[in-house]
Amino acid sequence: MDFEPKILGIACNWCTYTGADLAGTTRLKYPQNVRTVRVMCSSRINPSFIIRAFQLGADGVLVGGCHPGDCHYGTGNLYARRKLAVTKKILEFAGMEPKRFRVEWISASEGKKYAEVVEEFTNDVKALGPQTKFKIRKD
Amino acid sequence: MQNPYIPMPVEVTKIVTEVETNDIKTFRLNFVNKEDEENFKYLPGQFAELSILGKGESPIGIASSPTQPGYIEFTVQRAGTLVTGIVTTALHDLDVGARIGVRGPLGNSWPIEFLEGKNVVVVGGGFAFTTLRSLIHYMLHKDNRPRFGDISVVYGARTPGLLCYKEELAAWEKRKDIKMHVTVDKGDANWKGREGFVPTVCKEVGPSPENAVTVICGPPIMIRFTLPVFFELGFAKENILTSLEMRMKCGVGKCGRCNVGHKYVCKDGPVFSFAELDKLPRDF
Amino acid sequence: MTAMKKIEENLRKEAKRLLEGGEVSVVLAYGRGYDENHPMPFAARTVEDVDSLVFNEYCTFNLARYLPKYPPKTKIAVAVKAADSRAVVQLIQEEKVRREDLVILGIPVTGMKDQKTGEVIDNKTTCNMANPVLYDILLGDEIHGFKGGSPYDVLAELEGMDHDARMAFWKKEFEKCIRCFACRKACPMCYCDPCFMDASRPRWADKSPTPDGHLMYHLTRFYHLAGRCIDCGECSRACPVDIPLYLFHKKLAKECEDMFQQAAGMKIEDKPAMVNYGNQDSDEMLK
Amino acid sequence: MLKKIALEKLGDLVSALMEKGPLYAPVKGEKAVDFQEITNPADVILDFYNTAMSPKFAFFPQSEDLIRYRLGKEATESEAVSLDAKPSVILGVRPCDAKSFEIMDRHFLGAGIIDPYWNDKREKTTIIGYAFDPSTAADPADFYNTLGISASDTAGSDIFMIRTDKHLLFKGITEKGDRLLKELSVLEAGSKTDEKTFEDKAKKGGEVKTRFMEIQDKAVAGKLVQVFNNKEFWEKATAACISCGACTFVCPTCYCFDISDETLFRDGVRKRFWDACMFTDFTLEASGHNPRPRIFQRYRQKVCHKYSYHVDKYGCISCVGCGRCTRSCPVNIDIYSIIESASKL
Repeated sequence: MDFEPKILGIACNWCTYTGADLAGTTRLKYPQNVRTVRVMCSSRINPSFIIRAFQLGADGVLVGGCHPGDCHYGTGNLYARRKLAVTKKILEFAGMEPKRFRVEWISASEGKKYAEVVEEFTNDVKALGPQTKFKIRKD
Repeated sequence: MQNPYIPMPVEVTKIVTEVETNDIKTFRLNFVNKEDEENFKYLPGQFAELSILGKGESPIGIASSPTQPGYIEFTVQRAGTLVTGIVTTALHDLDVGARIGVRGPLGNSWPIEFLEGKNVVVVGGGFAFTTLRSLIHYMLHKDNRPRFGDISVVYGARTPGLLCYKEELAAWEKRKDIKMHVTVDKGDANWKGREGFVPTVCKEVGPSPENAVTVICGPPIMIRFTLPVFFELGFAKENILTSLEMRMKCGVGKCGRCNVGHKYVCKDGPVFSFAELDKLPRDF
Repeated sequence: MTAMKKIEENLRKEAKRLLEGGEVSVVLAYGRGYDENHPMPFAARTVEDVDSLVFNEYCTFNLARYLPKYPPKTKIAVAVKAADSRAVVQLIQEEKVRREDLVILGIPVTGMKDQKTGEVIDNKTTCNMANPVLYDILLGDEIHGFKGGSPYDVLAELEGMDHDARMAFWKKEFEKCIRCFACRKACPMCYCDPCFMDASRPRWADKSPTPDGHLMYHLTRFYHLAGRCIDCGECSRACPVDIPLYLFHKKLAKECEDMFQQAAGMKIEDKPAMVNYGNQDSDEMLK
Repeated sequence: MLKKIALEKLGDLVSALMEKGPLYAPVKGEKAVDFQEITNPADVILDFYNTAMSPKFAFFPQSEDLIRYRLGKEATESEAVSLDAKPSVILGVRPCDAKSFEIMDRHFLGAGIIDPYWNDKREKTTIIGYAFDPSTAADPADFYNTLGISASDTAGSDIFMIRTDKHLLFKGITEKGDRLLKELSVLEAGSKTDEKTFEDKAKKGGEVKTRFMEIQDKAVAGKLVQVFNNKEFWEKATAACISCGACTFVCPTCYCFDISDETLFRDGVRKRFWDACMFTDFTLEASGHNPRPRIFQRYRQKVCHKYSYHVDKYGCISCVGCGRCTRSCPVNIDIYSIIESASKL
């Protein structure tokens, strides 16, 4: 059987989540591997969420926010960019494959971009295989 | 050998919300196994660890009396800071029929033999009335009542809505063999009882220290102001008893966190007289 | 007289003057421990206490750690080496201490030694600077022309590894952790109360020492110190089981410097990097 | 009973012990030496001063499962973890650490309640003590002499091991020890000369000097009660303390633990694990009240617990002077100096 990765999506309420909605309503086809959690702003994401997701068995984490400058709250995603950049460096230096974590700016009108990003990311994660580095093992 | 860390299964059979703020509830628990019930022999003043798997354990004073066979009761206040309060919150979310665990009985009890033949003054404040309720039930039981002298109770809460066990208080008021002095800091439109702080009421009631023992439980601030009243009335420190509160985990004197001096509150306490407390380091 | 002895003498002289004149109510410096190689952090409060002050190459502690616990408006003199002074600057940036409450006694020094191993720590576990970045009084002569390589040289080996090897490396190191929290308690920047590890709602990591909990604890702590860690290396020296935490902190400090063009604790006027954003920030950093 | 084996045959002995069950022995890590379960006989080393962590983990592991459970929609299934420690051996326990087991016994097996987890492992484990090398000076942090322990004290060991130039000598101290010695066919019987050597070496161990002060259990316990309220003293003595748990975790006689439930999805374990009186939340009550919010109060608790309360409750000081707390303290607080200055007050 093919490996179907489990991917956690964390999407900002105002842009990416709405963009994902648009991808759905315009009937774009994209893989179903992403399970999305909505947050009010990408800057609400605590890097521990991402570490925890990997610990609980996520094969990849995709974060979506508004384009810099378009944040609903003005500057939220500018802070988020710094936070997520550091998170990425942490994951990489700890030994996680950097391709398992991706941040994309997707606006409410970019349903097509959303579908493309999900497809591309799913394929990337698929190629990497199951994530075992952080996953909590019960034994 | 009995493993002291493994709880016994119990079922929640009744939940009573005691106060209008909804954060104090009394849980009635029935043992699932008959032999556990028989082994669970306790006296008023003892406590037990209530255990919810997945959440943890919390030490709670037993609010029922051994003279009420068939079940045990615990009155629990929902606590909560960022760091604490998981178990009490989970308890408050329980419904009748839920299965939890109980470990105990633990600790010492109110010294029944010491109290026998003496007049007993019970002083309680707010939610800390639980093991006092157990004691009152125990003393009022018809088999036990003759063993004790006069019983008087001073019980206070901030408002009428914050008094626990309202029905029982009313029933006790009607009895002749117990003198009740229920008071609130501030009454409301429907409150016909006494108004005033517990220390003031104690002064007014003015129990005689002659052959009498005071049993006192309440928030630290109440105890601090009530103690001088009893000293003034002539009570000796040996005859003023209280129940200490400390963070506990194991309940059997092993985990080491509840010690005050060389005493473990969970095992050598929680009941101490103020004379005993005087000998211990001020570390509680 | 050696440079160290001279610093010790100046330290006593200045401490005495400050306490006598009532300029400060406490001098945070170093005192005698149970032997020469094991001095202790020491808070001198009276002129008599001053005789107990010492300074030698084993006085590695970062005294900035003690600053936030004093109530505001307490006048404090604090002895700082280069990295420690950066910690003070960072604490001022984060409004944990006030510049006007401090008399900073700068110690220009190199060649400090690890108490356990006796190794010189300059660029290995600390930021490899010789002179404090901020001080009111300098206790020794400013050091010129000190070179000892970049503080990030020690990263080369780990950076050269592939991801799997690095994961294996950290797993092995974290496995040693006993959760004594010495790293967090020794750190001048770890002043949160309660720490995320103590919070029970949510419970971020297992309370008991499990490898998964260790991973969560350390990675999150690294994140919390990103852009704030001033590379004093105190966490690694405090660790009773010798986990090289400094390597991760150094890596993040290096990356943050690259990405945000700002090193932690260099200037009082700076805003801490992680509560700020810059016009020059680009999506490149997310790649 | 005295037995011996040539030094170069240590590997054979280790293999023989490994056949009996899990063997814990000192292994060299990157920096420090520590007890580990041996998988390769060549890992065992005997050239070490003392381990960084104490051997208490063998009976009181840092984390121990009590109950396993599975949360269901309707009911929670649970099962108590059974006590089934395998008979094991700890090789190379220094005299001060061996003594610590006796002190811990008083707590875990005393005061009316027997701790089943400690008891189970304790009964099934044989301890092979190992004398400090009398030709090496004691570490400046050590003060086991103060607690009446010598570098070749056999108390607490089942078998006591002394190294000579070419041999390892083993003397059975307890019945359990004798039994094991009898079973080990790789050992040769010791001669009269060997016995003499053993005695001589043991005597030499008595000459190793650590830091020393005259203390009497009852006197120091009483003194600390007097000093208890001297806030100034405690604040000054513990001013450097950062309230981490390093000292208590490395200590062979610290036994405080916490119990917590840990669930992953639906499966979980109730565990007990080491806790430290130095942590802020150690005594934090559900109400938010904390009887020991200040660092000096917590450190005072630690010192008084070891040197005063333990004497009152169990009749002995709960410290063996192994010096670990001092060595591992990030800020070099020295409990010996604190006791010393407290006694002088």
